[in-house]
Amino acid sequence: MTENILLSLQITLLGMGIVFGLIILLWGVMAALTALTREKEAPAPQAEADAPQPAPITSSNFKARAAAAAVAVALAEQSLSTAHPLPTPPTAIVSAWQLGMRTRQMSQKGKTRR
Amino acid sequence: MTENILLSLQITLLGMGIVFGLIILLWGVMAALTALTREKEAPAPQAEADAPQPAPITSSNFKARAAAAAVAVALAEQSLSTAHPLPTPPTAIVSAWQLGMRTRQMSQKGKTRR
Amino acid sequence: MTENILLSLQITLLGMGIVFGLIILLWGVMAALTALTREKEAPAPQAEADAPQPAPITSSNFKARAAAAAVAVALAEQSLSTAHPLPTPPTAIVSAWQLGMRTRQMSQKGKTRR
Amino acid sequence: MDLGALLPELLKGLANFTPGNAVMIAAGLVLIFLAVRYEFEPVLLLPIGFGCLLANIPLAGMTAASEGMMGVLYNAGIKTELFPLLIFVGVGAMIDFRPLLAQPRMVLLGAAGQFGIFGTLVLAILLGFPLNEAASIGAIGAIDGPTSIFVATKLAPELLAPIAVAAYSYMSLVPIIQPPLMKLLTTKKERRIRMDYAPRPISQRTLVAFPIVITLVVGLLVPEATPLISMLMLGNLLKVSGVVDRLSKAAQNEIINIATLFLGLTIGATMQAEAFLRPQTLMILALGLLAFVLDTVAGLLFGKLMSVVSGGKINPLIGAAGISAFPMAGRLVAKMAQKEDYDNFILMHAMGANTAGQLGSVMAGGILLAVVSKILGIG
Amino acid sequence: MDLGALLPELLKGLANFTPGNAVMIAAGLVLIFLAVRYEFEPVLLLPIGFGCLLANIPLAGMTAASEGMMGVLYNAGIKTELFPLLIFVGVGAMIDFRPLLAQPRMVLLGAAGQFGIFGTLVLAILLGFPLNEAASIGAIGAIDGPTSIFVATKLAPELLAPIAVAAYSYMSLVPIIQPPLMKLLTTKKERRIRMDYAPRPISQRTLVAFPIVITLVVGLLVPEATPLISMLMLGNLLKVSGVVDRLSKAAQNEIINIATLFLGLTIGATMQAEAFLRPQTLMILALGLLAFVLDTVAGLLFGKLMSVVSGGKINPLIGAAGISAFPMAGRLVAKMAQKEDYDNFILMHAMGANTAGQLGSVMAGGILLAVVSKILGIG
Amino acid sequence: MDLGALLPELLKGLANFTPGNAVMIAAGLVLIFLAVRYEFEPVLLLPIGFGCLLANIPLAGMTAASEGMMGVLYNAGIKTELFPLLIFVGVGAMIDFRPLLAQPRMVLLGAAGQFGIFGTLVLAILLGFPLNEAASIGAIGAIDGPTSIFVATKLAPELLAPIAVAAYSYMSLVPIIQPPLMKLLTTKKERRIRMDYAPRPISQRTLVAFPIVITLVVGLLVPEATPLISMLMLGNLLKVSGVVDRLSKAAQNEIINIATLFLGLTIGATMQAEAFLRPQTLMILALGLLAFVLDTVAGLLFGKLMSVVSGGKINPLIGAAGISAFPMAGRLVAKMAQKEDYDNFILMHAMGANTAGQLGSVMAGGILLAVVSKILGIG
Ligand code: NA
Ligand code: NA
Ligand code: NA
Repeated sequence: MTENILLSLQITLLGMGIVFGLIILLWGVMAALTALTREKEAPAPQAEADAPQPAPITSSNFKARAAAAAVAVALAEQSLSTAHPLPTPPTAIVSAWQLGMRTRQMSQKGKTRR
Repeated sequence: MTENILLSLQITLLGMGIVFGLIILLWGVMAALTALTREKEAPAPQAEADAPQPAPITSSNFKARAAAAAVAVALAEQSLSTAHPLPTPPTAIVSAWQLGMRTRQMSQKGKTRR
Repeated sequence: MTENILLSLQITLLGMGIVFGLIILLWGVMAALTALTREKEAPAPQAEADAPQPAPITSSNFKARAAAAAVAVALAEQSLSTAHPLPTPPTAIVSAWQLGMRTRQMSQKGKTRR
Repeated sequence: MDLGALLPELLKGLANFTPGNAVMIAAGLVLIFLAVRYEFEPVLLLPIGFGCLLANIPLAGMTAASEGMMGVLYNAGIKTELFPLLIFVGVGAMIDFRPLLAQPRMVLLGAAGQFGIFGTLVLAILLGFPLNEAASIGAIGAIDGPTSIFVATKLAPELLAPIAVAAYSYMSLVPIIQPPLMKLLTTKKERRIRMDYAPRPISQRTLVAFPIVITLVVGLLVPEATPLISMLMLGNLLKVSGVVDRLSKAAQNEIINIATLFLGLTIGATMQAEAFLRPQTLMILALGLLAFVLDTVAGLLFGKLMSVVSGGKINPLIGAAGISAFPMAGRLVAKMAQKEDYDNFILMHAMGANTAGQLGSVMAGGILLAVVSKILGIG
Repeated sequence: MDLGALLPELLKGLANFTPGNAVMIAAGLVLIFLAVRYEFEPVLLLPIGFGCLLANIPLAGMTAASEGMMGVLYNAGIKTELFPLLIFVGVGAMIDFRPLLAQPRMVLLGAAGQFGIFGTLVLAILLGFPLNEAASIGAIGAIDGPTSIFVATKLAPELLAPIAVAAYSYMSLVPIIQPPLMKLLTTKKERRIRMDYAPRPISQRTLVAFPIVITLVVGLLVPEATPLISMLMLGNLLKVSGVVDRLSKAAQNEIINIATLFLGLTIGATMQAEAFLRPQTLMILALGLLAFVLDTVAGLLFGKLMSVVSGGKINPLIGAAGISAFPMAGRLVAKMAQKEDYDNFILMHAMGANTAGQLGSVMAGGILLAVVSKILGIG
Repeated sequence: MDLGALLPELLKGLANFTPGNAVMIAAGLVLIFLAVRYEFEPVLLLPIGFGCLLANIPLAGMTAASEGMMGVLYNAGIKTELFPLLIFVGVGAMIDFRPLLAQPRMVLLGAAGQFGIFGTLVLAILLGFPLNEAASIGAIGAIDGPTSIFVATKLAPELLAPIAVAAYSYMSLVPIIQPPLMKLLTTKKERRIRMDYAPRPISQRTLVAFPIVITLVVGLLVPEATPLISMLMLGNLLKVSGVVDRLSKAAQNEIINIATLFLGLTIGATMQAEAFLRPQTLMILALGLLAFVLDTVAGLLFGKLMSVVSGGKINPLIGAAGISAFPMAGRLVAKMAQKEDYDNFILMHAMGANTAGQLGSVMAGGILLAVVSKILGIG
């Protein structure tokens, strides 16, 4: 019994160790992957780096962004409430989010830090 | 041979007996099922019981009902003529029928009995 | 080895012979098939035989036919460029083609022979 | 090696062609013709007919008994009874039990319409068939393909081909076989009877409980009927639950379509001349037709009885809808009533009786299986 | 032959009905109720519940161990592990790895959320389970149905039913189990932390390379995880490649739907009273719940650690999304954050952690399988 | 128990990795690259490439010879020939035979385009392959995946992997391989020949009769070709009959998609380094390419012959469409003709020749199988 418990603790240690090891390796792989493919398309990101700033927030486009946010929230809540077991992938939401939220988050960031 | 024939007659008797017995049991089960679930939603049927009479038939809504009937007939005939082996369920027809025909049948009843 | 080579040459002869034989038989079968079913619907083809000539080409309908041709070409090229492995059948193209091209080809024929 | 000597070898297929093959190929062509020209159950008769052609091409290895494709499918789906059961999942997802639940007494008509099963069993015994075969032939009287196939597979697999062919062919002949019987057995006055339709409202809860309760009640009382009834009810539950649209659609589409195609092909592939062309086969086809007639007659007579008992409130025609053959029989009955009186709508009552007939057929099939296998000491 | 003597024979089904059957039928009804009424993983709980009913109808021959339909499906898809793997192809085609690829460090959260697997293994050993069973119970902590089933089929098939039921039930209880733990372990201030989202642009090339590279790296290092991870990645590759729309749609529809329905039914059909109603089962269900809690706690604590290390730039809630249970956990986390601060959108981060949790779960399942089968000398 | 000692055990997968595995993984990646980047038959090359990766992950148990998922699928669908035959049902439902029926003489071009099969057989014998293998390699010249797989499975299953890979790869290389040959073998004047298109009207009756008659005629004369030709014709019958839309759509979608995915994966999973990396493989790939060239050359030369015989009314280019590779070859020919003369539309003629090539390929495959198995005394 004690032997078994010891064994199980060892398995836990070894298992979580390997899981973390593998996950960290994956991190590296993913970083390498994105880095490698970025190098190949160097010009585009470069251009993007020049203009990472969001468009200035005017009160006119704020409403539009707020509406987009509300839609995203509604979508997310709706998805949650029906508890899809095999849901449609969140891609649609993601794209909507990326379109509407990216600049928004950036400005939020400022506020949060204040 | 005679023995076999006797046996087959006995099987017929027993078989049809069980079929009828089971079907009557099913009748009871179905009645119980609808009764039980009705009790739980008592108010609604109660209200419906107060007003089972169809709306008075005026010549203006008669045409509409006739049209609905014609559509239902057409649908039914069409379905029959193509002899679907694995047909779409008759749900759609049913709903249309229920919407349009229920009050109608009731007035027909009066006529039939006259 | 030499024996094997001889055998393989014999197989080639026999195989291609049977392939051609079978294909010629198929030709006959197909001809018979279309002939038989044509006889059964004799009147229609008869009528068609009376008027096989295309409508006279006027400059007004020439443009329309040219447009139809362009569409057909575009469709064909598009299909080719995406290299469908399991493509939708070319039926749609065929019908379009038949509608628009048949008379056209006939007039082309004249030109080609000239 | 003389390749010239190969030619006769290569034409061995033609050399092995028998007159029986020719007859069966003609039969297959007739089935395909009926399917394509008259749309008699085409999703089944066309594959059955095509499978029949294949089984009668000598040395092609496309019979259900071979190790080729048809044999593989036969072992995978017919021997295991998977195909008929999967078809039932799809059928269940297409059935609407509301007309029946709204008028529970209609369920009685589903019992009467099974008489043909047992009546035919008696006749088959009279003709000298052993009990297991007679019972399988009787199962044609279920007028329900999967049930007939299920029973025959268990009791007399050697008769599967003619039984399946009869079951599906006659199902498709409903609009031809039933009307004369209806006219013969009912008066014009009876056919003109109008019926009340004041159905109880059916709650969602009832709709969901129904397939579950039916499965348990029938399953506990007639275990032999469990596979059939449970798959029918599973399909129905998938639909009415409203929470598993994906599965309901899969049942109504890919599952039933694939199972139907493969079932038809393999049933057809059992129709090899040597096995099929026997005097028995003609007898089975004749008995099957009789089963259909007996079902309809019993249904109509019971309809008349109910009409009398109810004081003329019931149109006896709906008795003919109690035979199963869902949903053709129900629609036909409604049409017949309308023919006599254009304003007479009994579609809902007929569909109620028709779904009851579907339930009754499955139960009767299970009971037949139970009784006969007990007598034969199989079960 | 006295047919009267047949009646008791015919009611044998009822006579064989045990109190255990009654209990299991009640359990099946509860599962169906949860599926239909509360939509808890209905595509799985409904078939599982229905299969459970069937398995407890005496003499019906519908248990997974029988030669009937359920036995056929069990041997075809569970014993061969085909069904869970096919489900993974479909799941893979539904996962979007862009949120994870855009923020690779999120992947760390997918490791922490696997602690429940091993923690539960220890507890199961403490409760006296042998190692193979303890490991299978631990696999419930993957909070991922196919992984749990895959591991249990390999190590302890006799426990498959309770493990599968626990895995799928608890997956569906995410919105009930996680929120209290989130509130308990995080402060309001932590939950209000907003997170940057300035993702690197993910090229099509990266998206295509990702599933291939993951398959190779994980496969070479943990061969036991290859079937699971490779089918998940295959599905993803079918989708992101953009050139095999047909196959991607087949994976997301017919393949996953059919596999899910059959998997649910057959898992349910293993829940026969005699096999299922043992004290072990209750322990397994309790341990499974604990596994879930341990996963969430470990995930949240690791989230807090990352939050501190990052200087408060990371909202610790996203740790709870690292448990797998894709995509419910990710959405729940985003919702919790928004509850505290309506303008706080961390959905993308949560989905990144959630897909990392999916990867982590599969890898942890494979590692568990590898280590335990090496110790037991199976592999 | 010393867990430290487990680590080397756990890395056994990596330890068993051979240079051969690396080569084959590279090959798999190339196939995936061709599929994704250039869309060369992606529905097949992508699964084949992915299956190849899996088969070369040591100890993962994902080879076609294992007892894992790939082995299960291999035994279920390749050994039984079910997958290629089901694919043919779908292909048949996608083919339109009207262009061929409208110009029956086009069928001759479908014979010439099969020369590569036999020419390659001779070359393979010259290179020392035994007859069964030489014939299987020749079958690559059918330029039709299912036919090649069907023949190879019967005659030389050990060569299945390279043959299938060659068959599908070269099918996708039509637009690269054929144009230079076309230009080489035809003059500009020949390529500019316009062709009449005054087709006979094809009745619905002919369309329905065609697949049935072809099945019977070919089946009776070449029983070995029956499985292939009959499934192709079944699919076509399902479509043209117009009465079984459900089945026709099932054939064109779920059936062909699932069979294609599984076929690709399992074919790929046969590409394990030890079995695949042999000098033979390179020879087979080279011979397969040659078969393609021989087919095209023979088709073009026969097209030229027909052109001369017809008094210049036939464009010899359409000979190149007689090789099968439906429908790419037909479209390519039409495009080539248009390149020379923008107003020259020979698409209908090319599609007629192309469908004839499809028929010819299947028949030639069956004849090859018949002749060779008779000589070897197998059939
Ligand atoms: Na019946
Ligand atoms: Na997990
Ligand atoms: Na060819």
